[in-house]
This record gives sequence, structure tokens and C-alpha cells, in this order.
Amino acid sequence: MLVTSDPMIWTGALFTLAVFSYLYAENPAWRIAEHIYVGMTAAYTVAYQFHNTIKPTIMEDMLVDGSWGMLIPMIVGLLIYTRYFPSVSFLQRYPLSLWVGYGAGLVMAYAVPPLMTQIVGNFRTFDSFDNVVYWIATVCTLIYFFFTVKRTNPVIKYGAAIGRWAMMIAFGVSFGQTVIYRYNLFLSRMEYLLTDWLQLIEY
Amino acid sequence: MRKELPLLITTVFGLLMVFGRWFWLGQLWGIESITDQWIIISNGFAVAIGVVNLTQLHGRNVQRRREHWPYSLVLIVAMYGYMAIALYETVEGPTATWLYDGLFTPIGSAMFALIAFYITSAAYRVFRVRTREATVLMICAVITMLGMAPIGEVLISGWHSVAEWGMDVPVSAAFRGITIGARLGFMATAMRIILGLERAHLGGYGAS
Amino acid sequence: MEEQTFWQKMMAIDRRIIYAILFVFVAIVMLNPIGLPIEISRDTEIYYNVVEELAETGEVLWLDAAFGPGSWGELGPMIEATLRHAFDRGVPVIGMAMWEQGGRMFATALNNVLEDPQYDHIEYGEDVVNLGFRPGGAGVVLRSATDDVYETFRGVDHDGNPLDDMPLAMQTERLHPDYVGHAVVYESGSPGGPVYVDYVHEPTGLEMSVGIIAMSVPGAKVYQDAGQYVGILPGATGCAQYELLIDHPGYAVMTQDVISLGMVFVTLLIILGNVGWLMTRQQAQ
Amino acid sequence: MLNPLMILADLPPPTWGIFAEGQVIPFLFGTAFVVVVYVLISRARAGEPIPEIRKIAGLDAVDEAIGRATEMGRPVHFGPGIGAVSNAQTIAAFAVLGYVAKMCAQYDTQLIQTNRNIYVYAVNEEIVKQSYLEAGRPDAYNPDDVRYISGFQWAYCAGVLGIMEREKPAANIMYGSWFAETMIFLEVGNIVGAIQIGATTNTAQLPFFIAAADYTLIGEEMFAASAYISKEPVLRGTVVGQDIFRILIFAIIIIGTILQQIDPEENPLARILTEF
Repeated sequence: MLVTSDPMIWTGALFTLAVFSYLYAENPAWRIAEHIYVGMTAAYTVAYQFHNTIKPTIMEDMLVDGSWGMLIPMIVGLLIYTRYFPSVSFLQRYPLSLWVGYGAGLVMAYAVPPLMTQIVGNFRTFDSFDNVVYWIATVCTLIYFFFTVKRTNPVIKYGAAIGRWAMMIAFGVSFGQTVIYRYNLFLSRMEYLLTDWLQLIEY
Repeated sequence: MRKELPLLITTVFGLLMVFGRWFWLGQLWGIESITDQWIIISNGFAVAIGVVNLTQLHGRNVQRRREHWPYSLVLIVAMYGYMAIALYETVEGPTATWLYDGLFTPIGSAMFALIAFYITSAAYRVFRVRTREATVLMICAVITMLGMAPIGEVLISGWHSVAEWGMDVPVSAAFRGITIGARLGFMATAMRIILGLERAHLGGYGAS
Repeated sequence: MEEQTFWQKMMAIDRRIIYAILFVFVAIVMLNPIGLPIEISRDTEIYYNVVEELAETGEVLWLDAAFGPGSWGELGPMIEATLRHAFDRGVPVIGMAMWEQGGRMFATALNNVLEDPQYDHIEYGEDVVNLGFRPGGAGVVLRSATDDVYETFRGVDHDGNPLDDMPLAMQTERLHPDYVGHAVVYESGSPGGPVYVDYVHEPTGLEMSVGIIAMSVPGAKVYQDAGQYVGILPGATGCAQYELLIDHPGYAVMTQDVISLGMVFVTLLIILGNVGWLMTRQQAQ
Repeated sequence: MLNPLMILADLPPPTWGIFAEGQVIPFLFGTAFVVVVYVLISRARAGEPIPEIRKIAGLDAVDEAIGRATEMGRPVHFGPGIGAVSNAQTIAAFAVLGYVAKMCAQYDTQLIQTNRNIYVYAVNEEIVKQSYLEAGRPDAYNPDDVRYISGFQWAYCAGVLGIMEREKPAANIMYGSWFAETMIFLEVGNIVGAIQIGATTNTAQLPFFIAAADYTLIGEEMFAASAYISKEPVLRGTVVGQDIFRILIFAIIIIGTILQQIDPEENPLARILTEF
């Protein structure tokens, strides 16, 4: 048979085409796909968290294990919903401040060792062409980002210039890789249409 | 109080994280495992915020019959429909899985696939070799594109090695320079937040 | 004068024509592959050897699906190929997800592989476990590494089944070199590999690699050079090579011809666009 | 949940009596960093002299772009990226938005400001309102010009494309944490003939900015530029502090490299930095 009879694949293929139709012009099919996607994203999160965090926290931690201390983070989390009640909406700052504090603390606590590994990685033995190029490129890129040193000093001036060229080469390579990546994502959709839906390819 | 206490919470929690990592006593007391658990749980209970936001926004669209309101209705039906099913049978249940594989995955992947088209048309219409820098960038881009795909090696033997060398040496070196700087930048932002010098996240900038 | 109008017309071309050409072009090449030879790169070999070495020590391979459906095209086949390789060599695999949708991505890859009758002997819970996603971002990874996997995942796997019945999950108490041989993050953005560098590799010394979207390969090279990543499997191109190494050519191998010709197409467009631009600019002066 | 004995079992003894294993360098480096940056911020806030930040190439472009939009009678579009409100890049964008809004208020040029994140939107609304007030033109502030489009990346993208095609901004300033939408905005901006200025530290998007935008601030330049342009003491102090540490890192690399030539196998500095 040439075309699949699986209704799930039919649905998927039609919605894929609906999204692609956006390339021609914005249209109702695209808008429906977009709105379904947004709705499902939000719903998935809630359902998943309900089964994997909310339910076990209440049913196991609190009711079975008696860890009533879990009430505190639970209440803090729930405070985010005060944003819908103007008179108490300032309370939403508590969960936000907790999360931001955690994020900032995490960065401070863990940022240094990987930074040191990166610095030490630049202690190069000058025994090969690659190592010398590598060392110069890193050091010059660092020089480029000096903001308080005047660019009249020749070391800074030429170092920064080399650094900028090194970055341009790096960005070029990065550009090439990005194009390949975007194509791969597109190919995966084409494969879905041609193989799973139309069944034109077998491999 | 309304602003000071949240700022204090941020500072205390940030310092607690640092103490729990750097100091022997902090590790002994297992501070990290408690703070991590707190974050996991508080995040879990805050999760419906997205649904509430969308309901508010799109509910209003439907109520007032604003332009494009039928799409808002589609969104609400899709959201609550899927949520009801997934809450009832978990996201791994048969119906929820069907909807996920039949709707969610194809739409999401197709949206990300659109960029291939935009890049292709931009290649023709926007990427100009305006400056010497842009020229170098474009040449490196072409060497990489063709070199990382099998075609490069077919056209000229050794092309693939050149592209790989580019990634291993100049790219890695320049990105390291950027990474070291960026890490300092992140640390500086984290430090300003912990010291209460940065309050954008509590609404209002520059109040310090 | 004729030539000027030609270039002007060329430059003013409707972008939808380019889209249409691309669509048709890709479909044609996909239906008629030409089979360009694929060179195995060093990166892919290193990644391949990671699993080979685990086969000798019998240690656990820890995979983290840090992506959603958007990047399935590049990273999904990688997980499938890695699972095949691990199952062939008898390496136990534990999967988790830093991204919300990642748990499903891992489950899909696992199902696709287990459909193959060749892997009928694989027992879920003994040879492979999917822990899934837990909210809390980097905190989940950190807690698995410093505290306890069982507690972090609340004693259940991705499907909500109790871990107590899964010997593999019970033995792997922490995301730590004492219990896990190697960790691989399938990275499509943030959070990704760097989370493991900061919260797993640096504090515990656990060796790690990444399977990564092509776009992020340049950024990942920095970590590899510093010895933080052992291997990098770069995008679908790397995956195609890996599929050849494990002797199971699949989806990624199929796409390589299209990628090759697609890149030629883009290159031609860049050249054509710039020539046209120079021509029209000259004429404007 | 808290079991000290279990953790104690594999916790190595403290270094120097108080530090956990391998945490001496993080403590010293982290503390020194905080102290230096804090001192500089305090000095800047007190109006005491701190090193000047050099002018960033491409920063003039902001003035130029707004000037051109004024001449043409077309609006300016400002996007703060799609990152969260606590993202360092978003915070850098706040300061620049204040500057751009003030200039637009002075020249009586329409500023269209689009947002993806609801919290960022709330902050930006305040910033633009405040800037119009400071420019002495509170009457010219139009609340409809600061727009929340959608929390969803693609819907935000589609919304901005529509705005660009309909309202044809003469300047498109993209300052912040940008992702896949970069390419699409830049192409449409190019077609409607806008001067485009990009700034981000997201390395994957920088190549597109360089190839398609008129001016690009690379990586950390965006932080320095935001400090330079806003003259905000907190930001200026931070940039100078980071520079001092960059010099320190520079010195460590030079010394480490010299030691490396002496004995490639055993580099004492490398050992100290990674093991203590």
C-alpha cells in the first residue's frame, strides 16, 4: 500500500503541512496548529508535575513519611498564584526571590572550578603548530574584551585585532554548523512525510 | 517590607548555597540536598501558572469576541482536553500518548524545521560580504558546511580534516576566550543579585 | 541594459519561489539517494570507544535526554544508535531527562529499539531504566550526584512504576563514579552539557560526553579541549558515522546525501546572491 | 531526608579546618571577585573615580539609527531577547532600553517595544514610562507601544514579523538573549530596510548578526555597552571589576604557560588551581 492507514500518522502529517503552509502566508491552518501546540505545552507540564511532584509530595512525603517540612516549599510555590489577586500580589515576590536566589547561589558556588579547568587548559606546551595557534587565539580573544584599557597600547591594539579575526573564523564555522543543523531538522520532517505517511521510502 | 523581605530571602538563599558548597560543615549538614529539594517542590507547585495565564488571556479573547477568538477557543479546548486526559491516565496513558505523538511532536518539530527555509532564502537575500570580516566569515562557513557533510571529502580529499581542524583549533580557542569572559559576567550578575544590587526580578530597575 | 534588469529581477525574486525549490529539491534527492561515501571522523570514533570501554568494565552508562521534539531529528537517532550499541555489548543503561519533554524522547527511542526482535532479551529494569524528567532544573542533576538517585526521582521511573522492582536502578545509588561508568548528555540548548560539567564532572570526577546538535558543536569543543568532555557526537552527520560503526545504518545515514547536496545548494545561493548584489550595486552607482 | 552519618561516611576531612575538599580556590577566587566588584560599585555610586570604559565600536550606531528613523518619520523597534528576567543579557538590555526610550522621547520618534516574557514586559513598561518622564515628555508616552506578544517563542516571532511588515521600523535594535528567531527577524528587517543592531552572548546566533545586521556587539561587549550608555554606577563598577579579573586570568595564563615550558608533565600552578 502506498499511503499509511494509521490515523495518528495522518494527523501528524496534516499538521506538519499546516505548519509548512506558514511559509506561503499566515493562514487559519497554521493558526490552529500554533494554538493547539501552545495549549498542549502548558497542559503537559501540569499533568506531568501533578503525577511526579505534587501527588508524591503530598501522598508520600507528608502523609506517609510525615515530612511536614515540605509544607514550606509547597506554600512558597503556591504563592506565585497571588499575582492574580492585586491586593496580595506582592506575595508572588517570595517564590521569585527564592528561585532567583537559588540560581545565583548555584552559579557562585559552582562557577569557579570549571573556570579554572578552562584557564589551566590554556597552559600549552609550545611543541606543535596547533598549540601555538591555540594559545595565541585564546589570549587575543581575551584581550579583545578588555574594556578599560585604551587601545593605544600596541599589545592591546594588535592583540584585539587578532582576537577579532579569530572570532570571525570561529563564527564562520559556527554558522556552517548551524545551517547543517537546521537542514537536519527539516530533513527529519521530510522523512516523516515521505516514509511514515506516503511510504515512498523503505530503508 | 514588601520589597526588603524578598531581597533578604534571595540573599540568604544564595549565601546558603555557597556555604553548603564551599565549607566542610555545609557539606556535612547536607544543605544542598535540602535546598535542591525545596526548589524542586516549590517549582512543582507553581507549575499551573502557564495554564492560568493562557486561560486568562484567551478566555478574555473568547468572551469579548476579539479578532481571531475562535483560535483562542481551540487553544483552551486543546489545553483542558489534553490536561484532563493526561491527569486521568498520566502522560504515558494510551490516549495522551496518541495525542502527543500525533499532534504535539509533529507540530513542534515542523516549527523548528521552518528555519531551514528561512536560512536558505537568507543565504540568497541577506548574507552579503559587506566587509572583509563578513567575507572571512562566509568563506569559513562554506568550508565547514561542505567539509562536515560527506560531499567535501568527495570533491577534494582532505577537506573533512581541514573542517575538523577548524573546529578543534581556532574555534575552540576563540570560544574559550568568550567562555571565560562570559563566566565572569555570570558570576558578576549572580553576585549583584545575592548582594541585593540587582532588583529587576522583583519589578523595577535601578531602585538601588 | 538588459543585464541590469536581469539582475534586478533576480534580486527581487519572491522568497516563496526559493522555498518551493528547496522543498522539491529535497524530496527528489531523498527519493533518489546517490550514496556518497561517508568518512568516519575522529570524534565519532572516540564516542564509539566510550561504549566499547564500558563493555569491558561492565559499568553503567547514564544518558540524559536534554531536548524536546524540536531536535528529535538530530538527537533521537543518536539515542537509538547508542542504545543498540550498549545492548549489543551488554552495557546497562540508565536514562533521565533534564528537559521536560526529554523523558518522552528517551521512551520513544527505547521503544523504537526494543521493537527490533534482536533485542527481545533486554529486560526493562535490569538492562535499562528510564527515570524521566523531574522539575527543578540543575537541582535534579546536582541532587542525583551529591545525594541520592532514588530520593531525587521519588522512587519511580518515567512511567510512574516503582524503582524498587528494578535492580539496575536500585544498584545505581548516585550519579557518581562509584556507581556509573560514563554519562552522556544529548544537548540541544540550555540546560545541557555544561550543567553536568559544573555539577557532576567537576565535583565528582565522573567522565562524560555529549551527543550534540550540529549547531552547538563549536561551543562544545572548548569543554572537550579542557578535558571536561571525553567525546562529542556531532549532529546527524556524526550519528550517521556512528550508525555505520555499529553496523546498523539507519535514518541518519539516509539523510547524508541530502545534507551534502543541500549544502551545495546553500553555497550556490550565497554566491549567486552576492554576485547579484554586487551587480545591482554597481549599476546603482 | 537529612542523614549526616551517611554523608559523613564518604566526606573527606576538611582542608585548613573549614573548607570542603577542593573548595579553597573557589572560596578565594569567589570572595576576591565579590570584594573587588563590590568596592568598584561602591566607588562608582559614591561618584569616586574608577577607570573609564572605552567607547564600544558600533555603539554610535544606536544614535545613528534613531536619528535616521526620526528623519524618515518611521518607528524604532526594540527587542530585549527572549530570555528570563534574571538573565544577565536581559538585565543588560534594560539599561539600553532606558537610553533608547529617552532618545526617542526627545526626538518624538515612535518606539515599538515587543516582549516575550511577561516579567520582562512588566519591567520594560516601567522603564519606558520613566524614560519619557525623564525626557520631559510624559504626554508622548503611548502604553500601546510597549507590547506583550506571547510567551511562546514562535507566536512571539510571528507577532513581531507582522509588526515589522506593517509598521516598517527604520531601526531594529535586538539586544538580549536571542535564539532561533534571530535569522527570521534579521531577514524581514533587511527587507523593510531597517538599520539593524544586534547584541547577544549566544554564540550560535552571533554569526547571523554579523552576516546580516549592520552593527553587532559581540558577547561581553553588550554588557560594557550597556554600562557605558546608561552610566548606571552598578553596571560600570561591574565591568571594571570584571576587567581587573581578566587581567588576573591573563597573568595566570602567562605564568602557567611559562611553567609549562619548564616541565610539561608537572605544572605546579595547574595542580594548585584544579585541586585545591
